[in-house]
Amino acid sequence: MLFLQFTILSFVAVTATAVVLTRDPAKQAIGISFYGLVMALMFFIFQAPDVALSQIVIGAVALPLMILLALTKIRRHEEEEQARHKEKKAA
Amino acid sequence: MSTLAPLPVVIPLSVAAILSALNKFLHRRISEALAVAATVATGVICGVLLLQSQAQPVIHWFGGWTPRAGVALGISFVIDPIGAGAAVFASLLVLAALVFSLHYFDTVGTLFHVLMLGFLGAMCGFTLTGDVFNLFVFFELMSASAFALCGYKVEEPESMQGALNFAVTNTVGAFLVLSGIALLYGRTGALNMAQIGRTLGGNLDGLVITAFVFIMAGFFIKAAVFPFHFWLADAHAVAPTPVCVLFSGIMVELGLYAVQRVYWTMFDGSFAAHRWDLRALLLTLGSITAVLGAVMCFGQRHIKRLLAFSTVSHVGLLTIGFGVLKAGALAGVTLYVLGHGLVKAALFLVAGLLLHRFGSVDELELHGRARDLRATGAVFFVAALGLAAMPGFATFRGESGIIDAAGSIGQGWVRAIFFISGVLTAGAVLRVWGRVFRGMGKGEEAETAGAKKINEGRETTQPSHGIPAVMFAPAFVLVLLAIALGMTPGIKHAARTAAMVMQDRASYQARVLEHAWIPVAPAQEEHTPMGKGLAWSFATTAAALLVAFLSLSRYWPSKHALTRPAAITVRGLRSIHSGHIGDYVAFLTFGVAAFGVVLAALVHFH
Amino acid sequence: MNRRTRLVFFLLSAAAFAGVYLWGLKGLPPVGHYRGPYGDVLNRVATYERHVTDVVTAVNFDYRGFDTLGEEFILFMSVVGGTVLLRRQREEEKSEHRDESLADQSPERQAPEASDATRVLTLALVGPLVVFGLYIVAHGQLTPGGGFQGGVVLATAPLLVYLAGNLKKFKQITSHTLVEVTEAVGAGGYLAIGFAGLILGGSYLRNVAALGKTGMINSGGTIALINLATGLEVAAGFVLLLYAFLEQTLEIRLRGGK
Amino acid sequence: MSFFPYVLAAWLFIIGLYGIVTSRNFVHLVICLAVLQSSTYVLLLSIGYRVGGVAPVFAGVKVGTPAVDPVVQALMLTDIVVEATVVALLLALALQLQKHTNTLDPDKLKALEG
Repeated sequence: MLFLQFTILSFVAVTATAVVLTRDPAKQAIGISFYGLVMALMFFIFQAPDVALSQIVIGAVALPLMILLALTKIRRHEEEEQARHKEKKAA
Repeated sequence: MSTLAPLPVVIPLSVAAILSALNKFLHRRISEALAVAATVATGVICGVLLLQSQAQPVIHWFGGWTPRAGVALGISFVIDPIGAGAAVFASLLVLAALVFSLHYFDTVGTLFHVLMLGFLGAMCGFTLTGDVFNLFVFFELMSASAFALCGYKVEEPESMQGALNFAVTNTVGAFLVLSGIALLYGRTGALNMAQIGRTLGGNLDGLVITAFVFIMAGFFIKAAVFPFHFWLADAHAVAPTPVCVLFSGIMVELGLYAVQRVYWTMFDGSFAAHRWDLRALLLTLGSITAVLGAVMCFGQRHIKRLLAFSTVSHVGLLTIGFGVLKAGALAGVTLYVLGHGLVKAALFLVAGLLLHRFGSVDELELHGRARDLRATGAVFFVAALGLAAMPGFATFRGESGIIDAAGSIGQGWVRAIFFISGVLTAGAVLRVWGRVFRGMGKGEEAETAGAKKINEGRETTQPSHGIPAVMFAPAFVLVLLAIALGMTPGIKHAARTAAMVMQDRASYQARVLEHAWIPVAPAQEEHTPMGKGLAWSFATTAAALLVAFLSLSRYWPSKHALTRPAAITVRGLRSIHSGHIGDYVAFLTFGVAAFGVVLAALVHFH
Repeated sequence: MNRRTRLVFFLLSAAAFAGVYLWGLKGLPPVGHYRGPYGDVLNRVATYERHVTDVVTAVNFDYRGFDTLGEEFILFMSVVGGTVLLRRQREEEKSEHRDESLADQSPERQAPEASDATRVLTLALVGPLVVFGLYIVAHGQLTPGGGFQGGVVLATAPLLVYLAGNLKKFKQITSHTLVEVTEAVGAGGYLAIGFAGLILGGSYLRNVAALGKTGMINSGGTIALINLATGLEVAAGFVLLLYAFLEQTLEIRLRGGK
Repeated sequence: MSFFPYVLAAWLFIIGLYGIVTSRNFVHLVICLAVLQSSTYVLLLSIGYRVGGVAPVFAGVKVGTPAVDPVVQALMLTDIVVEATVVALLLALALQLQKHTNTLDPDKLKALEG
């Protein structure tokens, strides 16, 4: 048990650091989803099943989903903005 | 157990839920009327609670879970006069903001009102609760509503940036608070403030200091105390006017309220032997904040940003008031918060009127354009005098309370800080008055030492000739209230009694945990000679007027060799207010670390 | 500050910050040695007093139910705030059909058409997901889970429909007004249950319903009811939140930005 | 082991702050804020943990069996909701910011200086 706890905590530390140091938000969204799963596992190991369940649905699903949707919108807006620019130039 | 106690939270939130459900079906005027009615009802109930709490604080245990053998099982509201008073005041300002906004925001239906009611419910819960995690929950509820309200004008990029800076710094603050709460929970196994205070006893070690520093710093971020104040000017400059009224008038002050509440219920026992160390720290922080805010205030041309920095300065004064750690000073703080909130709200409302009428809140652009708005100008002028704490205003009574208490422990020097802050902030506002409402001085061509112009879109859609009565009336009434409150006999005595209740830790614990009936002992009448305070206060007002008129005249030494160092200092200060979130969070980290290291060193070496 | 100055300033501050934080942490009991009393008292009494087996649920919806009320409204206000912040602006238009919005010049932007097999499989998953969500909501007082966790699971069901079919169908299922009303009913229901406690029992959120038999699905008194209200609120709230983002991504575009 | 989780909590707080301070993109910044928040999860979890304690669910386990603290778990549930909502609001703000300025880099925003 002790070994398991130690491992999962180290894993949390490494994943979190990696998520912060990833500078590309799109990759980060995948990273935070994975981080959510690791956290959920940690909650489970530390006898907090209620929290683990919450963390899975929020941290690993809802949160990354919102981030991905926002990123898609941002990329799309950039394209639209460029298209509009081109149109103006042409006119 | 009072059955009224939960209602200040329940009423606004219920109406918010109803309005949101019927968003698409209700006529706009009906939902406005509902929102106003809910606010009035909340205010009245808080008023009744204020009266009930005079005899002894009102306690309500949610779910009926009264403590067993000194262990609190549930969450309690512990309503003392200062908490109830803050809730009444919050309702009043929300009412003013709602009435003002009847002419506002034609596009979004009722969601604005839903957010305002959520904000109100959160503020009431925040002031009335006796449980430290519940305090955090309402802190977050307040934030969630406030972030959305701050970013309401999604069409303006400045607005989004200001709201982001506000949201990120305040969220970091919330997690600092939560970490502090967790530390306390790990030590005491309790979340009830009375129980934590009792369990901590007089113990002061690393854990207690760190928890104190984290919780203080988190709430100081909300209160905009240096070096956590950066977000405030950004958020105020971009938020809609009615929202600014609430931010400056009450939300920021609630940050300070929370600091005092947690200090007097939980930490005072631990710091009893180290009050002087804490005083040194808080008086220094307060003084820096007050002077910095005042200087920055004077250097602005965007009127809302100018008023925002004035709020920073006055928060500094309030921090000094808290730092004195005396009942008299806390009474002064209470009155000062009321007086300042009223006049500052009025000033913001006038700024909103200018925006409505002229589509700008830029001091130079508006040069002489509001000459015809005589009544509005008069309100602005009188409110500015209130900012200088002229005798007759509630701010004056608050100020004298703080300064007298500081003098009684040999810290009379704080009078100088009050003087500087009063002269510069009121001077800046009077300068705006002279330029905008009287056409004095120069317009766009004036020398501004690099103050930046920030464009701000109109908040109203109709073409605006004239000033609608519903927009003018709130400002007028608020200024009148600030004077009326300053003239009310016995208010200082009531505030003093309330302050003693808040600071009486032993009675608080016995009332909450043992259900003991300990009647409130009224404070003793105190007669401090008024002469000196009156003279200083008039001098502050006169100096503010002088500075304002000088700065509008051609005698203002804008390029003189003697003022070079001042100009350079101002430029330096300006450059740290960069609008960059990275800078803000770096300062925040620095602030928490410095706060902790200094406090630890002071405690260790004494 | 430039990037370098900021970084140096931050790193120095962060070192001191770490020192302060660790100094504080040193005062905690070692991990694994929780000393109570709050949690231990509740672990001992909650099952007897509230006829529930999941003590965390009892804490959430009864002992500290008022916190959870605040939490529900944090979500509620954020949903309202998100709707306000993501509203359509003057210079934007809303295209009604997903096909139009996605049919675009750049080929990589076309959404991959779901094959019939995927479609059927995804739709087939919706049913079990809803059942699973409801199960989690209903058994909150007995086993891990509850209104919150189940609510989020329920909120993802319409998303599956979207993945399988299209936005149009997604919108049919999730009539915006209906979801909004559901959310408000959930949040308002929580407030109302609390109010019943105030009227019948003298204090807000007092558990005034019959407690039932421990281990049964109808045990826990108002805990089960609040669980249900929370489930409604959370499910509807997350649908609205995700919908606001989805709408931004798929429907709202710059005027003339074709 | 007995202090490792505490140190981890401090580390998460600081690495989150580091990410925010050095961030060049507001979406990245929001994710770093979520990491910072996870510090409070770890702290609360380790405060309420008890060696050999069972989860505070007494279905099939006799009441009175040593269990971990249920209160911190209730607090964490609230904390998780707060995380989701704050992230949603911040993302909405960032998205609208980008629409008008065409950038998400704090270094490139100069509107609120002074």
